[in-house]
Amino acid sequence: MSLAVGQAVAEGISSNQEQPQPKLSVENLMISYENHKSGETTEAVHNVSLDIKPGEFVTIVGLSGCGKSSFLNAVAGLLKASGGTIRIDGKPVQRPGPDRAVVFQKASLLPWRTTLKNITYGLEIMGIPKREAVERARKYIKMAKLEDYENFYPSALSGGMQQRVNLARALACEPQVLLMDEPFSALDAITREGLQNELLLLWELTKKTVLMVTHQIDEAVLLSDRVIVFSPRPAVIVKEIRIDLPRPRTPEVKQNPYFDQLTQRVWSAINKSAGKRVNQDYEI
Amino acid sequence: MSLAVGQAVAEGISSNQEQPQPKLSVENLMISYENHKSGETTEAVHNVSLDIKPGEFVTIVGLSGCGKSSFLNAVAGLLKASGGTIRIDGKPVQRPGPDRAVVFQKASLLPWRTTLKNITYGLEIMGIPKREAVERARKYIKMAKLEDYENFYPSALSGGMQQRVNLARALACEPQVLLMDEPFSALDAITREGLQNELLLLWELTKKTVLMVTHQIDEAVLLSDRVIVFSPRPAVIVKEIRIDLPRPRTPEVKQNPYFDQLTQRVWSAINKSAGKRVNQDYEI
Amino acid sequence: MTKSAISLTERKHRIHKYKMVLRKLKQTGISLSLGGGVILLLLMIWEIFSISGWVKPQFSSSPTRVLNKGLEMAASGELWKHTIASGQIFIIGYGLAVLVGVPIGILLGWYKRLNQAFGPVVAAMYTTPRIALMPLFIIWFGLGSSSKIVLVFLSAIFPIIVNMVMGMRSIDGDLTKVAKSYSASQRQIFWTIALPMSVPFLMTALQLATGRALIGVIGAEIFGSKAGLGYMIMYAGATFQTDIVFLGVFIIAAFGIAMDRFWFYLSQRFDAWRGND
Amino acid sequence: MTKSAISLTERKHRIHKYKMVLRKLKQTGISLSLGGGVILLLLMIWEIFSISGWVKPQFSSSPTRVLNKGLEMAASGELWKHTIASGQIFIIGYGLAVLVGVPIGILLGWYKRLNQAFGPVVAAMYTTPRIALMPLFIIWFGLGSSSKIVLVFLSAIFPIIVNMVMGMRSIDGDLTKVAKSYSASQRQIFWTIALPMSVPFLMTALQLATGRALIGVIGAEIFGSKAGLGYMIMYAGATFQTDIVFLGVFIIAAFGIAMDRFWFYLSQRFDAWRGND
Amino acid sequence: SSPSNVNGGTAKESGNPSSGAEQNAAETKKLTKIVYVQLKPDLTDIHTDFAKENGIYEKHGIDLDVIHFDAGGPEALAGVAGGDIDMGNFGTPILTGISRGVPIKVVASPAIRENPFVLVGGKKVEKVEDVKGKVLGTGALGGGNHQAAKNILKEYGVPETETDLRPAGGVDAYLLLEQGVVDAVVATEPAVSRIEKDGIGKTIVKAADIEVYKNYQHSFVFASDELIKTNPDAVRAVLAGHKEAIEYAKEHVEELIAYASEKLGYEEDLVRDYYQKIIPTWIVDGNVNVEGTLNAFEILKDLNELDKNFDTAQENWLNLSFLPGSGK
Ligand SMILES: Nc1ncnc2c1ncn2[C@@H]1O[C@H](COP(=O)(O)OP(=O)(O)OP(=O)(O)O)[C@@H](O)[C@H]1O
Ligand SMILES: Nc1ncnc2c1ncn2[C@@H]1O[C@H](COP(=O)(O)OP(=O)(O)OP(=O)(O)O)[C@@H](O)[C@H]1O
Ligand SMILES: [Mg+2]
Ligand SMILES: [Mg+2]
Repeated sequence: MSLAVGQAVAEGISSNQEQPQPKLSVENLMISYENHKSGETTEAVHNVSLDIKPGEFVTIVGLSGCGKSSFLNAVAGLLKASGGTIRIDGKPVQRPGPDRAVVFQKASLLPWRTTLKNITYGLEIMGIPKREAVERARKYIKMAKLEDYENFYPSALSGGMQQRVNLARALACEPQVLLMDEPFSALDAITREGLQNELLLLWELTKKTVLMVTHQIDEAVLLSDRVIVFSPRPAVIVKEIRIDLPRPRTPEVKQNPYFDQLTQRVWSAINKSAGKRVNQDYEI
Repeated sequence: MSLAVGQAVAEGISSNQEQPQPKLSVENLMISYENHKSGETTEAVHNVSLDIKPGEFVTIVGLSGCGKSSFLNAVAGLLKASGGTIRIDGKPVQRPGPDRAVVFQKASLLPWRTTLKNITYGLEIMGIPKREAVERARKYIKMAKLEDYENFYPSALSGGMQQRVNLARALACEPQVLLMDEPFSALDAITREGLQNELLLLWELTKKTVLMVTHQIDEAVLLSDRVIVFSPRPAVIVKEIRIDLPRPRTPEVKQNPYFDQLTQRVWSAINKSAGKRVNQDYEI
Repeated sequence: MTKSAISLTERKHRIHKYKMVLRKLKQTGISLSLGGGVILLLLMIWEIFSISGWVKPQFSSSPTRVLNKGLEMAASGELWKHTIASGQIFIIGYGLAVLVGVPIGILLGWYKRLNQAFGPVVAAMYTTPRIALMPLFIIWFGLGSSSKIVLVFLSAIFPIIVNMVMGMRSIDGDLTKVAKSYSASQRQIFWTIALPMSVPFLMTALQLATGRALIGVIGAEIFGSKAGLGYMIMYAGATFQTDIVFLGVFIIAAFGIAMDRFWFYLSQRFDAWRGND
Repeated sequence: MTKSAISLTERKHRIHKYKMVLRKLKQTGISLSLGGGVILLLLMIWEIFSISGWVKPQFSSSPTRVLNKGLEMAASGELWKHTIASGQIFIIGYGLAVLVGVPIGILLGWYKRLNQAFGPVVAAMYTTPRIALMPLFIIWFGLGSSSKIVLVFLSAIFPIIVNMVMGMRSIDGDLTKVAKSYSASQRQIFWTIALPMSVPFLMTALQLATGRALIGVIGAEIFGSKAGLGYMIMYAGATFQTDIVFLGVFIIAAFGIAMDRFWFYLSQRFDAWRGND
Repeated sequence: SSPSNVNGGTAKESGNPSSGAEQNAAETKKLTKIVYVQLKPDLTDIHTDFAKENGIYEKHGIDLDVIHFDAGGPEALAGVAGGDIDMGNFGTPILTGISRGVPIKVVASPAIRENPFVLVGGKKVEKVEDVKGKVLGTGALGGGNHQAAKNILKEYGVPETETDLRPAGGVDAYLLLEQGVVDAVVATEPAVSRIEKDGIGKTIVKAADIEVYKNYQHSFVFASDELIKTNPDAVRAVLAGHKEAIEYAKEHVEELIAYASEKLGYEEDLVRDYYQKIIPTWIVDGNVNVEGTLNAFEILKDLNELDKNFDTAQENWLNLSFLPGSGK
């Protein structure tokens, strides 16, 4: 496709956009953990800068343990960075705010709350009246196909269901910036595609800014405007790949040969970055 | 490929093998949960029978919440079935035993134990001398690429690392029957493929009997001898697909067109079974 | 959905409900009969000992003697007078201890610095023998009910504080993270995360405090009382009326058992989410 | 790896170690000075009150008077006599309470039926006013140290039992499942899962029991003692030697504070795995 | 009670030296150990300790092991029932105990046997009737102090229900009155003297002066039935010791004053005043006022503190055969 090939030129290390103001702007972010006992430090993220435009959908991929969750948590304001700044709409943020909502890697549901009450949790905190909260929650319960499990406690939900509650909880807050850490990892292909589709629809409608971590390259390509590839720990950005597939997208876009091309590109970027770690035995 | 086509005929609902004795035999298994408060019951598994030969690698796939984990937990002896029998080597089992080890869907690490001590946990329980336990654990730590994190507490590990510890803990026990619930779901593609490969090597060497739950169809096809497709809840077996790709397998087998064919077959079986649940909106 | 289909579902549902109720009754029955059985057994052994004459009744009494005394004193109305007097002291002292102790425990558990500053004072106070300070209490608070309430309060508050401090300190970081991610205020984190998580600690606190408060009531009524179970026990003890001493002890113990089971079932209720096994 | 490279890493490591030690010292310093500061402040207020003459020294004493008395009695060796006498009772009574209470609490928490059977008895016992039963103890156990040890034991054991029961009951099902999946015996589950998980409850138990045991020691020594801090306090109380009363109270409180901080730091140690924030 | 118990059982030959002072004596003579109980340390019987420290009891072959029960008589009598206590002296709980089957007998009187209690009024109380509607503090519940208060009220026709009668346990009467916790208080010497000296209150009525206590004995020395049976000589020796202790104290008053004020924390002047008043009234021979005791039984019966069925026949509660001078 000529369109696709033409766009492909735009790809490369973050080109300076003349856009007015990024929604989320991360500058020279450094994250390291200190073990108070042994006194050793583990550097998780090293000097990462990243600008995300309003309404942009950005995905981070990288090896296990490379620092993706750390990065996301720092953006969420849940982790104190050891250096650098994070800005939302130009204002530096250090703490969590109602402008952001997080889908955690672990479901982290409140075990004493039912599905419904877990999903209204964020809304409750925000002080939204109960009726409205329940109404909103129901919408996302439906989206997550959990209608039958509204009154189940987390301990009675399957792993995938728990993850869907976790997702619905964040979506229900309808934040300006959505931060998602492997939101679909525990889901089967069909449920996953269903939710991907729902997410796409939602995003097209509301144009939220989204930062997502995933291990599924096709998922990254299907959903996002840009895929960021992190190096192994400490994470630095080794590649940014602009996904210029036409919008609105539907799962059919996967049939597009350019889709495969993009997937390959992400794949090889990860592979290259991981090279130093990958064992000779199972080079791919 | 003629071979592939020829083999494909063997596929279908469980053909009665004339094999002497299955390693693991499940007969008319029923699982239902009761909510003590509301008094409602949730039927998770309905009358499932399944025989697994010694050294066979069987994978279960199915929608989220269909009853896979329940099934696995029942086989592990962690869940009381409401009907049916489970036999190991012909002997009915109702409780966990050292002949089986489980990779849990949630990592479920002991938070007060370091990586190394989590991995030696099962060995400790089995009464294996400390030195030997540590030695064995180190082997699997290496396999899971966690050498640098031996002395980290789970809270200082990334999600994927935790899952790898969970996997290594079960492998270190070197059980006759390995039960794995989505062991690679939180891993990036490269780490995942590395571990899949290690698992393949290990399995070829030791010929353990393996029952695995996964959402990755290519993973199921790559690793297993048979793929079992569960219906949505309550789970019944809707299809068994024999994976007659040649052994020993390496990731290259994915290039084999018959691999794609098998994948498609699994895919469509899941799809068909899920039909009743899948929303019209995103029919695939 | 035909009418019969609905009624079938409903019938099923009802049957299940009945089953549930029956099962609960059965469970409660087993529980009560087990607990009651052990106590009855102990009482019987006691009775046998006392009938056999192995122990002297003037110091050991016997269940039937206690029962007779109890009926007699209940009939004369004297028993109620004492029970009500003690009940008032208990309720006020215990109530205050809960109202004050829970927040203090939470604050000390929540803010590390506060704990560092006031932990030692609290420790000093809960190891201080109250009985040695009773003369001071009497001088400060008089011989009326104030000094008794203070003693009950001080007896009950420390298990509450200590348990709540530990409860707050063992709160799951993951869930606090969730709350924080929705920019919950400290107050909200407390109500939605810390409190539900520390329910087992709170229950233990309330349970221990009940026991302490009851003992505190008895201890307090030695001083400056004109009625109350403690007064009754002490007066009877001083005049070797062992039956009355044990009657008082029985009433306290029975109340203690009732409260204990109450906290037990309440904590079970709060644990419904833990699932069935 | 040249020699200089190694030494560089090592140097870095050492520097970090020093930093860590310094930080720890600083933390401990802050903690001690905060806690000590508050106590010092209270003592100063007390001293001022007593110097100002607002309160009469014969019943309010003052920190300096107590200190003087303490030095005097320490010099004469009398203080040690009492402290050692009480210490023995405390150690034996408390030790027994821990040895017996922890397993009982665990069993009652672990086996539901046992709890149903013996929970009420335990509740009855921990709400029973020990002081009313002291005559019985004296009859059964004599006036020697046995009856005192029994009283200390009974004072300390119930917070242990109640806390351990609750600790056992709030154990994470997921981890027990892991243990079971490796066919761990009940014993192994207990040692590897239940005990580590109930550390906060155990710590609370030990902390509360320390306080109760100390109070028990004092209470026990009222009866037929010839030495011990409780005897000292009581004798001094009866003979208007308020300085000695407070000296005794101070010693107990100081010991209580030391134990409290000990349990606090110990529980912090056990919580190392909770991560840094 | 097992004989292997250190304090246990009845008095026994104690060859094993227990403390330094006794060790010397033990070398010359085997001492019989007697566990002897008193309530809280007090001027009324501190001379016993004084005499003991000066070796009076050792002379009689007795190792007098004095233990104090601040908590009161009942626990002390429990000690008798448990077999730990051989002898002791305190007030009417002895009679109550005997009536309810505690195996002891009255064997003598201590130095002071009268009712020692005094109703002291504060600023607002001039006469007994003034305590109506006011707080009247007493001693431990069921103790002699409490009884005295009730009887004084009765004598003066003040219904108990019209005053606020409150037991204040071991709290010093002086402090109670001075701090205004009570309006009147029932106290003993030397607190009464102190109160009057400091102008905090004044004596309203002495219990010993009211009708019911006119012919009355309050305090007793008891011995356990077990000791009486197994070692009557020891009882005799203790009572002989008591007699000599009183005589010794009389002869060494100044030393006694110094000893008591140091041990009990009173000013010497107060103690001197007290002894000057009281020593002349001391009973040296230990004789029991039988009629007064029977009266005490009656009073206790009226107060509902005695077992109603108790037969006050002398053999049930008294054994005067061990008094110095009485033949075997
Ligand atoms: N303890 C429980 N109490 C009640 N219902 C339960 C319990 N555990 C599981 N269930 C229900 O059983 C069904 C099957 O759950 P299970 O965990 O086996 O699913 P699964 O196939 O493993 O799903 P996933 O892929 O999402 O992990 C679900 O509907 C779930 O709600
Ligand atoms: N609390 C902590 N203390 C110390 N080290 C930590 C802590 N949390 C994370 N780390 C370390 O930081 C590194 C990055 O972890 P992070 O969770 O960000 O990885 P990730 O990219 O999300 O991995 P995964 O894909 O496996 O979830 C890891 O090496 C991990 O060990
Ligand atoms: Mg992560
Ligand atoms: Mg599952």
